Amino acid sequence: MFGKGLLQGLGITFKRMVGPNITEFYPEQKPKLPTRVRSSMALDREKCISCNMCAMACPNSVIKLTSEKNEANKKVLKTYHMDLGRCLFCGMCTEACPTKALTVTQDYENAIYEPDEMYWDMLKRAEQKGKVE
Amino acid sequence: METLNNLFLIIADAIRSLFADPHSVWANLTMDVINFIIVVVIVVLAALILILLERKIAGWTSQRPGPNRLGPRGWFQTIADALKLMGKEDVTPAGADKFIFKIAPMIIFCLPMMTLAVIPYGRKMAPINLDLGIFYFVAISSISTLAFVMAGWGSNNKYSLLGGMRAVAQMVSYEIPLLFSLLGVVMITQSFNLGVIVEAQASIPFVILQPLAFVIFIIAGLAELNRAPFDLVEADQEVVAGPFTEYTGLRWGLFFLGEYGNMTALSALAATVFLGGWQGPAILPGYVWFFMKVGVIIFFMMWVRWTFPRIRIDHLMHLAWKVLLPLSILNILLTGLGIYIYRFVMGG
Amino acid sequence: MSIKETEELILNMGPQHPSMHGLFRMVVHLEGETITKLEPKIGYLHRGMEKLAESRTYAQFIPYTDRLDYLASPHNNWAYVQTVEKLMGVEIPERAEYLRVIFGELARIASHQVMIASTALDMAGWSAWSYAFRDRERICDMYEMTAGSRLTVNIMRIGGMSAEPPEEFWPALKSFLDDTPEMLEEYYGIFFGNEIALGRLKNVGILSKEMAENLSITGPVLRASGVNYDVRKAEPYSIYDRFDFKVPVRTGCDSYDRTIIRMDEIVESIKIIKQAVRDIPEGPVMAKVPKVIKPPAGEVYHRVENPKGELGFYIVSDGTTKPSRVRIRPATFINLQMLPIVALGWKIQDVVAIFATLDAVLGEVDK
Amino acid sequence: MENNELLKRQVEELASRVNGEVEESFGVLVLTVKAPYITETLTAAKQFAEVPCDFLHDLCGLDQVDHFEVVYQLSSLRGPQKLRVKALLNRENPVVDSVTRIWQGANYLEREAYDMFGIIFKGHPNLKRIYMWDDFEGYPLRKDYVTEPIEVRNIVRQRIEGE
Amino acid sequence: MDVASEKRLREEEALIEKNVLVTTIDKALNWARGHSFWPVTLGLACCAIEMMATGGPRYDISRFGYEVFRASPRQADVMIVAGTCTRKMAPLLRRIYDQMPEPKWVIAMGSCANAGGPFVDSYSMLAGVDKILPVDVYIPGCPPRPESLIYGLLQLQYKVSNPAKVRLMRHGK
Repeated sequence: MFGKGLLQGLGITFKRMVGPNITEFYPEQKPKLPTRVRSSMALDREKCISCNMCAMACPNSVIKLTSEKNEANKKVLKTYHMDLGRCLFCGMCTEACPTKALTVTQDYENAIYEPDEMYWDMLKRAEQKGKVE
Repeated sequence: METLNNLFLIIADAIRSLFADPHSVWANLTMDVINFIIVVVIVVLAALILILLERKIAGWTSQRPGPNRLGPRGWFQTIADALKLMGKEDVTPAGADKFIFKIAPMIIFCLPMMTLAVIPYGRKMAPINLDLGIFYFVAISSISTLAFVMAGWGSNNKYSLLGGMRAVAQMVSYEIPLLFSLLGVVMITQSFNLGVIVEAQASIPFVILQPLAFVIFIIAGLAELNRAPFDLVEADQEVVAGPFTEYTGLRWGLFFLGEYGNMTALSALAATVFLGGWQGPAILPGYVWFFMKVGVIIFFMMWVRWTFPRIRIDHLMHLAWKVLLPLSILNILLTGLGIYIYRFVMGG
Repeated sequence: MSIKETEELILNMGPQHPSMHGLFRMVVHLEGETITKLEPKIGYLHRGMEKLAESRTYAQFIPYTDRLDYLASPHNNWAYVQTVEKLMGVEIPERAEYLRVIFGELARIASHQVMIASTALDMAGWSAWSYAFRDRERICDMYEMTAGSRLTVNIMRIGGMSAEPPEEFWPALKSFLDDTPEMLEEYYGIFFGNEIALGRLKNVGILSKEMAENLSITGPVLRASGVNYDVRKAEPYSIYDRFDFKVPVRTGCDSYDRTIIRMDEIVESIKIIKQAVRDIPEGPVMAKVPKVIKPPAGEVYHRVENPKGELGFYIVSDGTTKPSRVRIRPATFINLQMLPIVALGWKIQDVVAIFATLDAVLGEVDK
Repeated sequence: MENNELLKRQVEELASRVNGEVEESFGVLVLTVKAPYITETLTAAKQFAEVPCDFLHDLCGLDQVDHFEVVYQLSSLRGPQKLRVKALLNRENPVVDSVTRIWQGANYLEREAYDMFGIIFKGHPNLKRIYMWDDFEGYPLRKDYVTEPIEVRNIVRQRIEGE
Repeated sequence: MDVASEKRLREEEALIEKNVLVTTIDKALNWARGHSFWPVTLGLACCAIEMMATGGPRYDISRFGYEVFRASPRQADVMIVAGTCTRKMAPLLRRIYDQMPEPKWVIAMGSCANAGGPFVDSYSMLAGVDKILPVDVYIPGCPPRPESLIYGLLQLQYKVSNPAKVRLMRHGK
């Protein structure tokens, strides 16, 4: 009969209307994200051996790092920058890291007002993170 | 209870009694002004509430809460929207027909106020008690077609023009079944006066006597209001926003208000003619019953909107001319037969 | 009486138009509301993916393929890495093959859900849209816990998978599979059973079998025109020859069949996933491949069945670490050619529906 | 594989007719011909007895530094036969016959090859740029195309009326 | 048009308005604006799907009153540039922006819109929409999660309701 499908549709929406909501209340309740989520990156300065593997793995040359030799003739990280404006968030750099110094983190609240803030100084970020915690 | 029921009448009498002669010209004028203000308040308030309700229902049907940040459970959301719309820049396109472009939203905003003035909100509570009530209502509400065409033509935009063309085709076609569905009720009551029609439903609302007419009225009414599934005029996915494409800020807000005002008006007419208006068990005052009935119809309209996809334009015309029109004529025929048989049985 | 000639109305739909899925523009010539001529214009999202591939190494190009058909990114990964593997002659572990099938079919379901959602949305069926998106979120969750991203998953590597799915993946997958009949019933109830939707889709936009073959159309659009052709059956890649599934074919050739065939495909995909979950062996998910990928000189064309049609990669290698040419055969780019032909004589509303049933993703069309 | 042998025999016969070369790469027969023979080759390939290669999968340009190639990937919807036909083009004057008369589906693909490589398809109904805008200069996928520096790219082009 | 100066002009306007008589009205208006951003439906690429997901039932952007996606730029307040802006699209994007009535804001969503993202080296790419539009909020991500988008919108809300504070933040306070 014509109209059966219409009534059925109304029934479904009514069921959903009185049923429970499935919304996550984001700003009040922060979601628990799986640890593999690639929302941003974090660097552990102590672990980094400045091998440049991350910069080589990166498809879009996001990472720029410089290092200098210390007295024991070991490379020590001097600067580490990530240009987020070019980043694909693909996680290839963290996969390439042999010492797991560079890791993915779940900080997704990255919105900023000024474009120059997109040029992340990873060392500074690591320090700030330490302070907050 | 009786006091509560007649609350507004008592207030009206009190105001009238402030004048030396309660039925002087000045007293009547004052009352008219007050009535006008009440109608405006009803339109604006209804629009503000309905816009939020629409968004809430849209949310609930898709299992989300809808606006809930501003005020208790988000009830101040529309106020923010309205304020924001007032603060927006008013753009008139360079190629537009300026006069027509500017006047169209005002026309559409005036119509619900004019139509809502003849609705009896309670016992003896019609702002204007017009003998040609239904006739007046339908005549006035059909002007809105003109406003859509003016908006569509005046904007000098192809999408608007297409929307305006659709508006004419759709609204003119659906006026006929809408009118014919009301005719059955008029035949039974033998009056165009909405007050008389409500009085006639003291024992039994006309929806039971005229179920077919009620269904036709709701469908044709949805089409008249350009509500989904008949929202071809402002179909987002096809003609962007139809006649409203070029409107900004408050002018567009007036269209929005007008749309919801018209929706209130049409639901009020449906409640009056088919659901018994303010008639109802005496546990609640008449006007409360009335607004509850209007609310139910509006809820149904919104529920339909968020459920159904949009109808195709040839199916729309098919529905109007080949389904609803014959059915409404059949309904008139049946009503006539019924009245004849009734008179015959009851001692003709 | 003289009849005045009517003027043709030329309407520019898009690139910013709500019914265009992305940046698609079509110039329609209208007689009233009837279309007399339609001219698709694309390229507003052309990012030069093929040129970029020539300056990236083989492994570095994998994340870029995600952004081709972003609704089914594992499929793009899959097509690309398989082409490179074919070129290098790499055998990948069994478990990785099974995982690829599972994620590929999940992506197919997700993509078809978006297709159903956007078709419904193009007809203003809001509830159908939100229900389909609600269910798609669960697939996104599964991507996320395995690969770390919701949309551009970057899940496959040359030689296997990027990672083993975590513990919680399997129960999530199971509960999703258990709930799918209910989901499909809901889509049927709200959208496919609805007379208004049927009226807009049935017998609209007929694409005949001969025309479809001549236009090189592939995928569900071809199968809805009555041609039983699916790369998974015709030239089984990966391990598709081990599964028992049907290729849904419909003969209606109209918009309705093009839409409902995706529902049939979801059912088949679920069947495949169930078999894959049942048979999946233990083991590593990554083969031993050299750190620097350097395929021998040669060229290979490989194709997979993307949710939209046949996605092909034609890679020419000159023996260095970077490909000499990567040619992407986008399915919807070629499928799009049917639009000007089938849309003639229909109304604007129908064209919106026909375009929706094509399920064009502009990321793939424009590359 | 009986099918493959049948195909191979027919392709070789065709190759001798059109001065082409046949080789096999990753299990696919590759037939290389000079550009003027392409219509004849593809028409014949579409009508191979028993193993017709009547479905055009892909058509793409290829820059081999000293010459261009147009690569046609053929197969059939009703059989496993696969064939790759390559047309060799002169780099200075890349002209080849359009195959839109044989397969209508080649329409966009040829436009794309024109857009990216500047290969001119004779007899194409509407040979215009498809991805890039009309007054874009250069053919990006040619090996000698140099991408403009970012400052030049950031200058916004003029909008064409009607867009 | 020089986008940097356009942006500065906008910010100064916002500040000047604060110092004149209309402070209270302006506060009310800013409050209203901040709580009802109506985005224009402009899905450019991958990020558009995440934008749609944000409007979907799970993330529900409507809780903030931002779900009214207007098809016509004339009725929109904020343009969420969700995806890749190519050189072919750039003048059209600018045109859509010009069609929006004041006051209006731009959110650049995802790497491509921020600065060209993965495709910045390509011949057909514009390196970020801030070359043609005054962008207010940048959301990094490829694509950003729906939560990121909501966070970005809330940041914009903060910027709209407290123009002075955001200005101070810019100068390192």
